[in-house]
Amino acid sequence: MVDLSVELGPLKLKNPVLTASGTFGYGLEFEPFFDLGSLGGIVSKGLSPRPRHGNPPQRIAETPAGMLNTIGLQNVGVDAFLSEKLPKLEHYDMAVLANVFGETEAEYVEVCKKLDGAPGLAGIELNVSCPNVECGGIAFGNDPRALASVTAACRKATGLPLLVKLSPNVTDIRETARAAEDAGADALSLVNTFVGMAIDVEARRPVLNRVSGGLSGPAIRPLAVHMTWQTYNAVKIPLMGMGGITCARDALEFILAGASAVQVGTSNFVTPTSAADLVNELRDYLEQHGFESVRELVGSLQVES
Amino acid sequence: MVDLSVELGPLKLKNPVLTASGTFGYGLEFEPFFDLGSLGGIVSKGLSPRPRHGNPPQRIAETPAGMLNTIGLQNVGVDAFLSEKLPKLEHYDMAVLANVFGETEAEYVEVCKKLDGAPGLAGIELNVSCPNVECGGIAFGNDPRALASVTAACRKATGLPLLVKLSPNVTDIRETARAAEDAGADALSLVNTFVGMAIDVEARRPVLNRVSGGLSGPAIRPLAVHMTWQTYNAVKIPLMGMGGITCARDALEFILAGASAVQVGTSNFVTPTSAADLVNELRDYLEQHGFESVRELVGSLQVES
Amino acid sequence: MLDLTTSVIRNLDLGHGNYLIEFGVPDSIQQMKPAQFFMIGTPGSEPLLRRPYSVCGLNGTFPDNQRGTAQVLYKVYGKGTRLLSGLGKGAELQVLGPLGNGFDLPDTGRRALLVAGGIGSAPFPLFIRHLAEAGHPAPRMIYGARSQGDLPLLSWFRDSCEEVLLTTDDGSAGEAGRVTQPLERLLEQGEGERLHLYVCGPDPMLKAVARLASRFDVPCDLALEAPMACGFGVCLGCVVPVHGDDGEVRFERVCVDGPVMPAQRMAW
Amino acid sequence: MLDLTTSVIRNLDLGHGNYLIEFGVPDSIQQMKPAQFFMIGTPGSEPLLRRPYSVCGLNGTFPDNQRGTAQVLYKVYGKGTRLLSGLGKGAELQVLGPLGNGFDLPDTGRRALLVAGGIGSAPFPLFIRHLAEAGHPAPRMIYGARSQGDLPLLSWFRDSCEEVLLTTDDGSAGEAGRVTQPLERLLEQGEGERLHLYVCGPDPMLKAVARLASRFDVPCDLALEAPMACGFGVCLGCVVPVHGDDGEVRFERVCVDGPVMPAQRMAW
Ligand SMILES: Cc1cc2nc3c(=O)[nH]c(=O)nc-3n(C[C@H](O)[C@H](O)[C@H](O)COP(=O)(O)OP(=O)(O)OC[C@H]3O[C@@H](n4cnc5c(N)ncnc54)[C@H](O)[C@@H]3O)c2cc1C
Ligand SMILES: Cc1cc2nc3c(=O)[nH]c(=O)nc-3n(C[C@H](O)[C@H](O)[C@H](O)COP(=O)(O)OP(=O)(O)OC[C@H]3O[C@@H](n4cnc5c(N)ncnc54)[C@H](O)[C@@H]3O)c2cc1C
Ligand SMILES: Cc1cc2nc3c(=O)[nH]c(=O)nc-3n(C[C@H](O)[C@H](O)[C@H](O)COP(=O)(O)O)c2cc1C
Ligand SMILES: Cc1cc2nc3c(=O)[nH]c(=O)nc-3n(C[C@H](O)[C@H](O)[C@H](O)COP(=O)(O)O)c2cc1C
Ligand code: FES
Ligand code: FES
Repeated sequence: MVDLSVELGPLKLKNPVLTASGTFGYGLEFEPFFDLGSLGGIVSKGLSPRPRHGNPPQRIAETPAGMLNTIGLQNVGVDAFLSEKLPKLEHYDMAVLANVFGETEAEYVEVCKKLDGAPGLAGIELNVSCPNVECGGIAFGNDPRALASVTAACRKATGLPLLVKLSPNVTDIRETARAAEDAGADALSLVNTFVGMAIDVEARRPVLNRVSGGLSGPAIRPLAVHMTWQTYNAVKIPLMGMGGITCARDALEFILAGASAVQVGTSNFVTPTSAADLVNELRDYLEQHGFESVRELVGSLQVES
Repeated sequence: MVDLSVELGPLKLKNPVLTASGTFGYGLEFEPFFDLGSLGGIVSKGLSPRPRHGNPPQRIAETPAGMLNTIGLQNVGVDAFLSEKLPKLEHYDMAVLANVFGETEAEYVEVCKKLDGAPGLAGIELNVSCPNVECGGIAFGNDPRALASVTAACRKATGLPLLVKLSPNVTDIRETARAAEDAGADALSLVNTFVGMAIDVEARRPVLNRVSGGLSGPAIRPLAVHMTWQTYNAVKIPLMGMGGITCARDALEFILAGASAVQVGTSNFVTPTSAADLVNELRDYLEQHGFESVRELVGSLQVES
Repeated sequence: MLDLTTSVIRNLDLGHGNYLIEFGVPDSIQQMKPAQFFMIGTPGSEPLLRRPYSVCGLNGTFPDNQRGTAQVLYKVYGKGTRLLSGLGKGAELQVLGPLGNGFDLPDTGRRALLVAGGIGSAPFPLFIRHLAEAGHPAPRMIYGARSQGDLPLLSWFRDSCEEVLLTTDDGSAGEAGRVTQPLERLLEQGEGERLHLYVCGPDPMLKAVARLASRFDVPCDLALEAPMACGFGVCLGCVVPVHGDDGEVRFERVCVDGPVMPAQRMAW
Repeated sequence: MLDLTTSVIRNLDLGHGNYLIEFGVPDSIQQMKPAQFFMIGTPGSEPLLRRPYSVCGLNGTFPDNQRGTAQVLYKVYGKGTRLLSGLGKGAELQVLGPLGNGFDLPDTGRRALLVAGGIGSAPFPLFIRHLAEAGHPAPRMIYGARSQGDLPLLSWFRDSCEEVLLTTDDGSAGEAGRVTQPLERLLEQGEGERLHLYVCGPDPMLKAVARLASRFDVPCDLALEAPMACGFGVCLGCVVPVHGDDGEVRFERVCVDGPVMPAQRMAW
């Protein structure tokens, strides 16, 4: 029997397959499709201090091998998450991570404090791809200093394993990765969506109400794998990789490049069972290739020098 | 009859469709497929002071709706371009642009000086996505100061229309765009390829010999369109848009977002006639929608405020 | 909700880009309500997302269909429908369903009036069967489209409805103009008191019909369309603004809170 | 060089993932040389790039093929070949060709010895016909593969060659082992003086055969494979290192400078 368990610092997972924030609801929506307990974990939709309605439609657009979204961080708010969603997930043997965002550093801290010590919560993932309203609207995650500051503040606010989810819209992701590491992150998630845009050439208008949106799906995989490899070679803390993963082969690209675990995002929409299928495919790969543990593969890419 | 002609500062084009550097050889390779004179112009493979062998194979990898390449700027060198390639293109009624790169600022200047005044050459496009060997290897195009410096130096070296081709691997493309504008560029081309990576999970090695490569093709189109729109709203000089264009609808996304002309890249490999087809499709679109000139469409995207 | 791999039984070309595709489904799917829908994917990785299609027929909806099958009526617009139209017998389909809420029967004292715009007629065959099974009289239908060829299944509807009033933009069949013309006449004649409108078609049509329904105070259910990534409520991509019970406007998901929504809830 | 839209005439399943696909081509294509190739694309936008396939047969290569057609022998590996295998009669193909240089006939005094690894036998039917038309005797062939099922067109080759020596990795057909075993024996018997080797198959096989050819000083042409984006010389993606005439190693393009290259030029 192969060993699929992995550790990302203080976060222990029974297998390295999670579902990405915003693509798996609060988990419960997938109960008709498979046993959630077969996953390593799930990451909640991004949580803010208060519920949010999100952006007006049109919110999504398909692009070649990808999709754009401007959901606008619609969510039930951290209180409803704690009272209504989290308790229903407790009996599943898997890790529940809460994805957190805010428009100010204080909002991040507020949500982290509320989540701290919540029964059944395995950790917190900070979504730093949000515009920082106090700081001219540039995303927290695109500015190493703002990123370090919000990470350090959340680090103080919670004893839970703390992951920082990096934005890919930067010149050198190693800088923001190091900033988050130095500020106390236990692990890094990467990557969030790339900023993109689609135009309806008949109407001569943007397809999305908010003009631009976040690109996800297979199209971005080569970019995300590269950033994972760069980051793996730049920091010491463990990584959670994502971006266009649809099957074990895709996931293995991230694992070989240095990710200790992976998240499945957009693929959940297309094939609701993809994350669960991936766990089985990964097991098969390890067995067929004679590996005892998936940990042997993490960062094991062979590069001639 | 609709008017397809456009002007990018001093560069006048009979229509807005060009072929992108590195994807169209030196033009002659496409003579079997269509009349090169049907294009607005072509951009040569990147030219260096001396011929270059390029990188060892494997040089390309397919990815979802895209491809990675590490051709490594293999080229015949500027002298052979001037003596062997350019003269054969002279009798075509279209603009020939020379794409130029170097490892040092001096190399850029050297090539620009040689090209200056060459009969039949319509302009120069600087490929600034090359590692700057004097400056720690970070690409010229990812550092606004290095970019401004190389642009200003080339500006002095040639009286030809000077385009700077921006790298998309930056946090905010408006900064490099403004740097190039301020340093004297007549127009901007955008975008070059995104850095990506593919892994062979059976061999557990990178697919590409040089580990990472440049991602091109339809996968990047939403990202490139967004950068075109951002740049259009940040600079006054005209833009040449590209990234994943395969047909008139794709080209129109760039034009509506602010590009005065477009370049067709990877699509030339898949459908050798795509650039020529695009000219016809664009004419059809204008006729069907009752536009007299393609210039009416440039940047005409309607965005609610 | 099932995610099933099934195969095409037949894919009838009805002309003018309209097709009726039939595929095998298990018994549980036979319980589907009209205007519920499937997310259907074709083999291969392009397009990335599955596409939503209403259930058009099930066992017995159409006289010649096979037991254990479902039918979907579709029109070729882009990548997804073009691929679908190319599939022959035996081709594999990925089908997720049943999805959404579906049409309810009209209250006693009211008769269903179906209003369809072009391919928007897709959910009505199953609905017509449901009405018959529940002992309701055959409904009337107002069926509009751009042109004669854009009225798929017209002769079936003529056979199955009490009456079908036609409109076409170009006058090539029925009255020249929009579905709202005959509808407005009916309502002005005071028929509204005995009617329940069921509407499916392009957005501008839904809006125009909804305005009439509100003016004449007729119950009106709309089968909405929206771009969808998942179809089962998790992507939050398919929302429309609606009036909440508290009077505030909020976003609801067409895929799980719809696709059928009472016209008066819409906050367009 | 033509970029033609044509359609599938038939797509024969030869078992074990091997197929022979036939499509219509104009007369000019009938001039193709063996080991020249096509870039073939299937409808739809996935996969992005076309795939290279050797011409396997033309008018008259196979007894039952139709006039004005070409045949390609292929094995299902990934996306592109899987899509190809799903195409039926009438399906559209995008075919660019003829591409590359192709095999030349052996010099007088030498006989062709064909060495094929699995699906690497694809260019040999047309070559065998060319040899016959030029009055050369039927060639000998060494045909190796992993297993019995991976020897497509074997009975055709048996009918058309003087002799076919088989090897399989698992011993399920012919000698257990690699093609280099019977080849080495032949060369050790001094046959090399009268032979010209034509080789097509996976890279490790090409390298092993090239080493033997060099050791015994036999002329040896390799039909190379490389990942290709364009197939007509512009992307520079398909290069291999070769010894230039000046002795220096440089990169040449498999698609236009090959796919056939003399073994001794390779700088692997
Ligand atoms: C709940 C629901 C049920 C549906 N039921 C059916 C059904 O039973 N039969 C059916 O044919 N369709 C139905 N649709 C619409 C159907 O999903 C779309 O037509 C389909 O997604 C088009 O996919 P495509 O890949 O062919 O087009 P795309 O490539 O996605 O789009 C191509 C172009 O066509 C436009 N377009 C796409 N769909 C439409 C449309 N419906 N009307 C006008 N323009 C459009 C797009 O904006 C785009 O410009 C339903 C939609 C929903 C939300
Ligand atoms: C000049 C030339 C002529 C060719 N002629 C033929 C021919 O006549 N018949 C034929 O079947 N093939 C031929 N090939 C190979 C053929 O192009 C590939 O098999 C094809 O590109 C595979 O495409 P795919 O999309 O199915 O696989 P991909 O999705 O591109 O690859 C899937 C996986 O299979 C591996 N793979 C792909 N091709 C091969 C291969 N040939 N051997 C081993 N592993 C492989 C890839 O590395 C990848 O891991 C030729 C190649 C060249 C360069
Ligand atoms: C519809 C949608 C909503 C998302 N919402 C969030 C979110 O709330 N918080 C977050 O950190 N990331 C969010 N993401 C980003 C994903 O978690 C993930 O980082 C990204 O989609 C890349 O992975 P993929 O290509 O597998 O989808 C969202 C993505 C999509 C497609
Ligand atoms: C094989 C290949 C080689 C390229 N070589 C160059 C080059 O020499 N100089 C340059 O500026 N851009 C080069 N590019 C980038 C293209 O010109 C273009 O910017 C990019 O491919 C995006 O456009 P596309 O998606 O249409 O291909 C190359 C791209 C490819 C695919
Ligand atoms: S389509 Fe995903 S929530 Fe409705
Ligand atoms: S495949 Fe493009 S140069 Fe050979």
